[in-house]
Amino acid sequence: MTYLRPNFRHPDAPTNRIGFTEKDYEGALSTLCAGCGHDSISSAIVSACFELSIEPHRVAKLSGIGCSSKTPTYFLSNSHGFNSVHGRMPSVTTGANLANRDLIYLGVSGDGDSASIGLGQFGHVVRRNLNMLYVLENNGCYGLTKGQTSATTDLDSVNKAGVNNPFEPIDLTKLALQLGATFVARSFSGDKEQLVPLIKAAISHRGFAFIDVISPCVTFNNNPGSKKSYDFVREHCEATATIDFVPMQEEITTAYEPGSTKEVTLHDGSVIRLQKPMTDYRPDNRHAALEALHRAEQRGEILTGLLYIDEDPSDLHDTLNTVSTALNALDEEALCPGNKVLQSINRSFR
Amino acid sequence: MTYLRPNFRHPDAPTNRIGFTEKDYEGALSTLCAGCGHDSISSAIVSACFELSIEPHRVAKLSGIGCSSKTPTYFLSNSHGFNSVHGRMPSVTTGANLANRDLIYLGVSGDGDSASIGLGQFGHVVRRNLNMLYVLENNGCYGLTKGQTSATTDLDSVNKAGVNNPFEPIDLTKLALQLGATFVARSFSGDKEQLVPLIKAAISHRGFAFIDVISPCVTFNNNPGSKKSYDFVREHCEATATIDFVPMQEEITTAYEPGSTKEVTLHDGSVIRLQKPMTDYRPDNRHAALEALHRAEQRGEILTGLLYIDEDPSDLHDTLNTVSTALNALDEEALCPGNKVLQSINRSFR
Amino acid sequence: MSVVNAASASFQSGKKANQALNELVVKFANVNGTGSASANNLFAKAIFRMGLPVSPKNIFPSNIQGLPTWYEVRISEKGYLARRDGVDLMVAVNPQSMVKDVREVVSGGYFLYDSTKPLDLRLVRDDVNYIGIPLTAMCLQEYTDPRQRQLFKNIIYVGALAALLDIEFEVLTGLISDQFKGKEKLIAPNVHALELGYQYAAKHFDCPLAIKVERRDLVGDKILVGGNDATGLGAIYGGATVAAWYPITPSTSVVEAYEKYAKRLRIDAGTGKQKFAVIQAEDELSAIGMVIGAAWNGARAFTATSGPGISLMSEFLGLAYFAEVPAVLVDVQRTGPSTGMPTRTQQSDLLACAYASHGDTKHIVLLPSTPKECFDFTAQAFDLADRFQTPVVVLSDLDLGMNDHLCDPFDWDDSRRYDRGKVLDAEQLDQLTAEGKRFGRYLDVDGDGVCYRTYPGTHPNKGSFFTRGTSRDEYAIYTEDGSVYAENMDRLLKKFDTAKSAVPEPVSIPSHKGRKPQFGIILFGTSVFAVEEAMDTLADAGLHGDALVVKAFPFHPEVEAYLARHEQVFVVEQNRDAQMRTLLMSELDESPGKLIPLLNYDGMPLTASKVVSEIRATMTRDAVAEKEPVSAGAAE
Amino acid sequence: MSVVNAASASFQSGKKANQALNELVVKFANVNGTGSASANNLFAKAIFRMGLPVSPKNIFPSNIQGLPTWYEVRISEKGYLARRDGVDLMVAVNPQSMVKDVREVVSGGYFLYDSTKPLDLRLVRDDVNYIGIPLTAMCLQEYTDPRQRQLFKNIIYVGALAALLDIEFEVLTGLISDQFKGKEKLIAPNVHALELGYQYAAKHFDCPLAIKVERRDLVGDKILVGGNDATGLGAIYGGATVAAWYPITPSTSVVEAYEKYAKRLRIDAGTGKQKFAVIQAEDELSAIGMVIGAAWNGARAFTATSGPGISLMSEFLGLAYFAEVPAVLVDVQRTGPSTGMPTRTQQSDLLACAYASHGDTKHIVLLPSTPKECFDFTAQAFDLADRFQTPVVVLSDLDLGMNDHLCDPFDWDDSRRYDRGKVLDAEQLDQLTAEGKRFGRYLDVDGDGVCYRTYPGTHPNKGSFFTRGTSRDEYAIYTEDGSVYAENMDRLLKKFDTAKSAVPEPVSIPSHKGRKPQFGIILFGTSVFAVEEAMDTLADAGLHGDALVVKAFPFHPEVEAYLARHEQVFVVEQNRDAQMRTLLMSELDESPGKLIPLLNYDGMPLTASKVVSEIRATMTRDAVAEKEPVSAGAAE
Ligand SMILES: Cc1ncc(C[n+]2csc(CCOP(=O)(O)OP(=O)(O)O)c2C)c(N)n1
Ligand SMILES: Cc1ncc(C[n+]2csc(CCOP(=O)(O)OP(=O)(O)O)c2C)c(N)n1
Ligand code: SF4
Ligand code: SF4
Ligand SMILES: [Mg+2]
Ligand SMILES: [Mg+2]
Repeated sequence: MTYLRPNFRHPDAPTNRIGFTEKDYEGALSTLCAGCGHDSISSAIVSACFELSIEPHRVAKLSGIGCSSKTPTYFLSNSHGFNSVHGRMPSVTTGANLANRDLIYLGVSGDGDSASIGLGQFGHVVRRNLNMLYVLENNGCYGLTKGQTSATTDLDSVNKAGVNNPFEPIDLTKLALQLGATFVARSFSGDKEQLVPLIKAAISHRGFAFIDVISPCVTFNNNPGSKKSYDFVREHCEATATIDFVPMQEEITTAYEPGSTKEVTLHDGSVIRLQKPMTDYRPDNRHAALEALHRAEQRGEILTGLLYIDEDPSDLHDTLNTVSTALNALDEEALCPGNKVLQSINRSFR
Repeated sequence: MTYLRPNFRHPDAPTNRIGFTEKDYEGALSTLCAGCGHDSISSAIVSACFELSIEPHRVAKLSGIGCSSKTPTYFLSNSHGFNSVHGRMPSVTTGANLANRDLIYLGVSGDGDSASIGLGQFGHVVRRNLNMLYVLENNGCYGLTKGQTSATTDLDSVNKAGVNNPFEPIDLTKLALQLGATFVARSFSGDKEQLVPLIKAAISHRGFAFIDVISPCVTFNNNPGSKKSYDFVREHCEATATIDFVPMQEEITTAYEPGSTKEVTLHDGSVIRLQKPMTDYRPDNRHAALEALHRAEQRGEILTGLLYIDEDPSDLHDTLNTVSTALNALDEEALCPGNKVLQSINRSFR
Repeated sequence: MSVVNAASASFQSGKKANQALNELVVKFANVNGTGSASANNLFAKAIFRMGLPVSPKNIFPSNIQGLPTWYEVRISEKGYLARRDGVDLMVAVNPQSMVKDVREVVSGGYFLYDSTKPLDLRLVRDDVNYIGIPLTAMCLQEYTDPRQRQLFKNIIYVGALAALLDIEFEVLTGLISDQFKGKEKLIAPNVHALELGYQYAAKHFDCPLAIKVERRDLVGDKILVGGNDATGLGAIYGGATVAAWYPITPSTSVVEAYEKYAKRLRIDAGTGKQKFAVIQAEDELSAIGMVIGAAWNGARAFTATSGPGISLMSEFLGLAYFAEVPAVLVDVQRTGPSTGMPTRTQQSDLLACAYASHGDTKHIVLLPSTPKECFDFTAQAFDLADRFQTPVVVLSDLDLGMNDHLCDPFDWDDSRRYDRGKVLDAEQLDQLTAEGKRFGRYLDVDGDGVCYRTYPGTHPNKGSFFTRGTSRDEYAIYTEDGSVYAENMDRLLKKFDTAKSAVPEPVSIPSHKGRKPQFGIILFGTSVFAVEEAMDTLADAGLHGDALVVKAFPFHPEVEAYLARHEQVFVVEQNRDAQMRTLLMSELDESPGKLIPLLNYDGMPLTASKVVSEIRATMTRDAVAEKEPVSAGAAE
Repeated sequence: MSVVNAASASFQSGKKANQALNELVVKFANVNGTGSASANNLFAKAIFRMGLPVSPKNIFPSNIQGLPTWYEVRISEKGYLARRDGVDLMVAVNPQSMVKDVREVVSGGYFLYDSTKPLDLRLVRDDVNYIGIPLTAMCLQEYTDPRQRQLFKNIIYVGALAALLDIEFEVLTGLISDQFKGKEKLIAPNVHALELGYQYAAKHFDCPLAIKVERRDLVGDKILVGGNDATGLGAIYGGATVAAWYPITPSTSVVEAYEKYAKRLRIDAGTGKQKFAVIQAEDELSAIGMVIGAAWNGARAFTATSGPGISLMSEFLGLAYFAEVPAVLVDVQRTGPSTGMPTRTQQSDLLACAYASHGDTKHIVLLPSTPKECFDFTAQAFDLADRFQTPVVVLSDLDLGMNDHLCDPFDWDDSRRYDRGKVLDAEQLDQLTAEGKRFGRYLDVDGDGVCYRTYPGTHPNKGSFFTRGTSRDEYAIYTEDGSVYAENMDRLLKKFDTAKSAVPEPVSIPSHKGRKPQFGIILFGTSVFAVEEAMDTLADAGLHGDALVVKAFPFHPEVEAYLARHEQVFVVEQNRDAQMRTLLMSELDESPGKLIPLLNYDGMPLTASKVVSEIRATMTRDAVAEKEPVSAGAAE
């Protein structure tokens, strides 16, 4: 079901420093719903990697399970990818990174994948400061299993099945800050102007970089107040009780200035208020970042942008003091102590 | 291996409001190491329940796996107990509470149980505001499996196997505050004066109450600077490479005034600095509590006492709008809609 | 016949056209997310209301929008409900899958397509009849809202099918009225769309076709319902008050159904409060933990999951087995392992459920074949779990759970009381003391391996005990004594043995006209539809067998008796590794030579033809072998 | 004899005293946390250094301090290493367990106790010889530091045993010197304590006793080592660079050993940096996830766990099976299910490992019997995992892993190269293109079911693929096509079949003097010690059998051949549910009637007498049955 894009390459397409066109960073055709925020993120990843002139095959893409976790198929088709099991991308990425410190690790996850089943692994990969970019494609619901609430769903929002969410959402940026993440940012899937530079910065960061990307699920994330044009159709679907009609939607895009607040209307008519910190906001204080998040929240705003960065962290390989050669590149020579040593070990057992 | 205490009851032992003596709240003889902080916590639980005049059988004790999780055997022998599986006490307690809202739920866990394998369940039980007391018996190590570091182990401390801990500890009080816990406190196992009232308050709280109790593992939690009297013996054990010698230790107790700081020397000679907030500290602001924790930490102090309380929270039963009768007390009459209704349901399938 | 669309002028008419009355397969090839499933369901339900046995299968992709999806409807007045290969009429409105779709049509069958654009010539087969309807064009003309354009396309083709297959139009309008009760303004537009299709077909083609339907009185009071709905309802009737779950296809709709019915039937009249609690856990480990906690505390609790959840729950299942805590768990199987094919069916979790967990463990597993059994077995599962103080798995599958099945109506004996098993209340505890006896949680008082328990909070100073997953004696006191451990494990086996006669009995399918069976068949779950049909076909070919539909693990004594009566038994199952066969050998010491595996594991529901061909091949081979014995002089 | 302590005057001397040379069981009953294990180990090692086969078993509780703990040492110049019932000399220094301890002494045996306080008269048996040594009093007098008082008590009784059993004192002092190399100041005090004990015994009792030891030359170049140490070392030699684990008894010391050796042998000489990474994960799910991630990325990685970890890892194991990612997993089994008896041994995770995960899965399982095999099989596990791109479980148990075993020394062929399996590098990928071929991750190019893989980062534009646990085609492209799924599952079976001849071969134990065997025995792991001894005993009684020690799953063809050669085979295993027998039936279609389960599951290592009595009972019963056939007229 995964279609490979036609391999047509435009002769005048601009190339980057190492001679690749943006097309070289693309993946298979997406099978997500039309207008899904996750697709916008994939395209931001493509742009960021192109602009950074990364060799595509030096990236490893890892994910859990969910619509979001499917996306690594839809970018960087010359990279190896690993769509693992639900909620466990962090551990798989940790192992991969330990095996070969020389690649770039790009982990993609959903809010269900990270904040529900994966909360434990999320907390611990942060704590270990694994050198990776962790992209949370946060749509506040379970897309792939048809719209249940997740742990980041807003309080009192109503899902497709008409169930009201009675729980406070978990804000993973706060948790990441609390647990010692060395790069924490938030953005909006449709805000390429903000998202692409953040991804670039995160990839360049030598340590754990977390980006919480608000990414609207056009199909299931419907807030209650919504009174949009397709009421008739919606009622129709409700009556038939099969959630199998997904109207075609357009990608939601936005752009706004640092220091400003922007209201973004989602497909269902609900509105979120995104806020970019002032240009003089200095993301060098973990505690201040938590403060800023807290204040924005009190104003009903979602603070976006780079919230915190520790510019010189020590990553897991530093902590473990591993050799600079990738562990997967060591051979018998380097690894096997040989029979002579073994015989002396035998002596210790006599 | 669990010995029941001799059933001798002193005739003049004081009784509480409902006629029980403190003995009636005790459990089987502990099989923990002499001097283990966990035993002090058990005794504080006994005192608190006695003083609150709780009917012992109206308490349900639940735990995970670990030395800490064994302790429910050592108090309240007239209560049902459930020593479940490692890291999953929160889910088992959630189920138990849903089944019968009328009992008092006392969950006991260790730092390995809660902050390592159980981090996800911890986060989610907090978020659901389950009406329970969650006692974290926090010794900063894995006691039962012989002294490995846990996620709350101090940075750079060295365990019995000589391994240095390179990771920042997770502070579960902060996490609990962040995730919306409605009662958050910290104490020290040996500070009965502070601990007993906190347990009483927590039991009386109608919602999720979390107490992080620093509880020294006299056997495995040895900090590096330690140069105490039994060096000879320690070296002896190191040389034989079997960690099976556990010197007899005394319980560590302490007492100090609100607003003051107290240095407590642990068995290995290392020192921790406990701090009680001033009497005018008002535990009614979640954000301020996080602030206070942050400031104490910066001073190298461990803030103890009641950090935050929401006096009128809605617990999970409120959220789910369940009936006031315990669900486990409903019978066929209340639960089974009967054949007539079923026949009308049949009609909807034709 | 003029079924070829005039617009695509190059096709010729006058091809061979099959004839069929009330025996056909209609398949819909759509794109998911376009609202086709409900339209296709309307079609299936109309057939059902015409008194005809019908069996719809939704074959959907593991994404939300934009990928090929199919809906197969088998109509059979003979009453065959299994999937059948070969499509008599294909409604092909998805260009992505058309190449494949056209191949599936039987020779002489029909291919209905959207003729707004001309058909790709490469798709044209000489032996298939093409029916072009300009669905998109009709919608463009009729509707302005793009969403309505998409949605009503499906209703239009259902209307067309009514004309083509001779479906009673009033049945369709009746269904529309029922469906939109309370939203009456939606009725007229839907009926209008049906009429559009009907009239287009009636006008352009010789309606009805030579394949068609006609009212019969063959479904009686039967119902058409999905297994997951039935399971959710069974949990209501069985008295479940706590449902903890984590979403996973194809089990999600079990708890959704439970909640739907609970919100209707379990609201306290006075206060409006809920006599149940549904909790979406953070994962499967938490979900089963909640179930165990609730059941330990005396509530009836359950979870529903699929394979990955079973794997994650297995430590907890071992705990419940050893600590003897009831738990009801519904596993709606999908194709495994790992994430597998989450939208395809299989029976490959059998071993994982029967023996879930490390250490020596065995769990009760119930094996429903129909929604009716989903309802009955789920309700019964709570009794069994309470009675035997152990996990009980209701093992369903995607086909059973998510597709509608024709089955007997649900019924409930109002005099039935829940069997809560051996639970002592305060009075009984006092009585024990009066008799000078000591309560022992794990004392085998009755010699059946089942002990007495108490709920927390029962008595101020009697009956409390400590539950643990570590070894303990008969009084629930911790011990590491090896013989105590071994005796307890033996008692657990005895308990499992006691359960054998308490689980649902197997159901036998006799041979044709009571002929002496030449072979036996053992099967379970949704394989029953294919096997029943296959037995008829085989009997027609002179091959007579009987069959036993196993309904539970541990095996009821009748399973052993059946095996003893047969020399050769086909074990039909929908997995690769012949898991039921392994269970039969290991639990009943049955000879492998006697048990011939008959396996299907491509994720599609089993067909009768697969069963027929495999049995026929074996029987023929054996017959040949018998006739041509190894020549006397042959070496060993 | 004057072994009865004068202080407790009421005991009489002149009892029957057994005689034994180099064939005895000495058991120590202590309290845990008192440092006894290392003293007891000193005792065992001294026997070993006297050239005598010895087999120590540490039987410890699941807590840290204050509960009864035992240490059993079997000395056997015949070379029997199994546990043996009946204690010849009990060193009983724990009042808590004395009642039980005294019962275990054989008639005519010895009971050494701390006579500081008089012995409880109820503990006195007429047929046992009591040896009182005032251990506490001696320590009180000798040491001031309470910790030294406790610690040296153990060394003192070892000294006393030297005198009583005639252990060469220099061997003990030699061991002390070795042990405290680098901490020389500790040597003298230890030797002093030994002397204290020695002299007390020499002075108060007729030393040596009638049971005693004498130097032999029976251990050759053998070593005395625990299986977990060997496993950790095997991982070093096998080239593992990533170890991710979560602590759990009894597997903890596997990764601890790996880390210990790695810190010695895997430090880069120039930089002091580590050529390995050990990571204590937050739980078992994370540990196996890390292993899979690392192995996917081309490193050799492993984890070690016990039963509960296997349960938790099973979803991930299904992923690795299906996605074909190598992974090495050591399961040191303890008594299950659930938390079970974490400090007791068992072989009850066999099925859980062989079939781990929902869906159809089978995993390679290696079954070491000795530390030497732990070393060899662990190193080999990495080759097998790479070669077959699938999880490999090294299935050990507590007895093997945590107790010292006498075994052949480790050795390594320096010319041996790691078998990294079918991995294409950049050059080979270019070559493929040059040949006009397309790389297909799941293409069965060689027809053995094993495909070619590439590591991430290999080539700028060739060889990348997407790994997933959902269905995909031969080019790793996602598909939900049922036939593609089924073909892939069939190929996985073929791959498993290919593995049969690559796994370690079974080892046969011939019958005595080549006598025609009357029965066969199939066994695995630590049951080998008891079975070897039992075969001798049975042979003495005229019952001749041979045995096959199975070393791996899938079964090597030789296992099937062995079964074919025998009519009656006892399947010896240390679990309740006869899990190996189930595997034999289900994988080899072996007849249940032929396979007689011989089970031990109380958590203690199997004894020869258990094997002997069960086999003898069956054989006698069969013999009787043969002689008395059912009378001709009897009804069916
Ligand atoms: C162990 C396990 N449990 C449940 C599922 C079913 N499942 C698949 S995706 C998903 C949730 C996805 O939500 P999220 O991570 O937010 O991704 P989204 O689809 O919203 O992008 C679930 C529950 C699974 N695949 N595995
Ligand atoms: C699934 C599982 N993994 C590992 C273990 C082994 N285990 C037992 S207790 C424990 C850690 C206990 O640490 P903590 O919770 O801090 O309790 P403490 O003993 O320190 O009080 C571990 C890892 C287990 N019982 N179950
Ligand atoms: S369901 Fe939601 S998250 Fe999934 S692809 Fe569609 S829009 Fe995106
Ligand atoms: S090991 Fe530590 S935590 Fe466990 S009982 Fe002993 S002192 Fe307490
Ligand atoms: Mg989501
Ligand atoms: Mg701890």
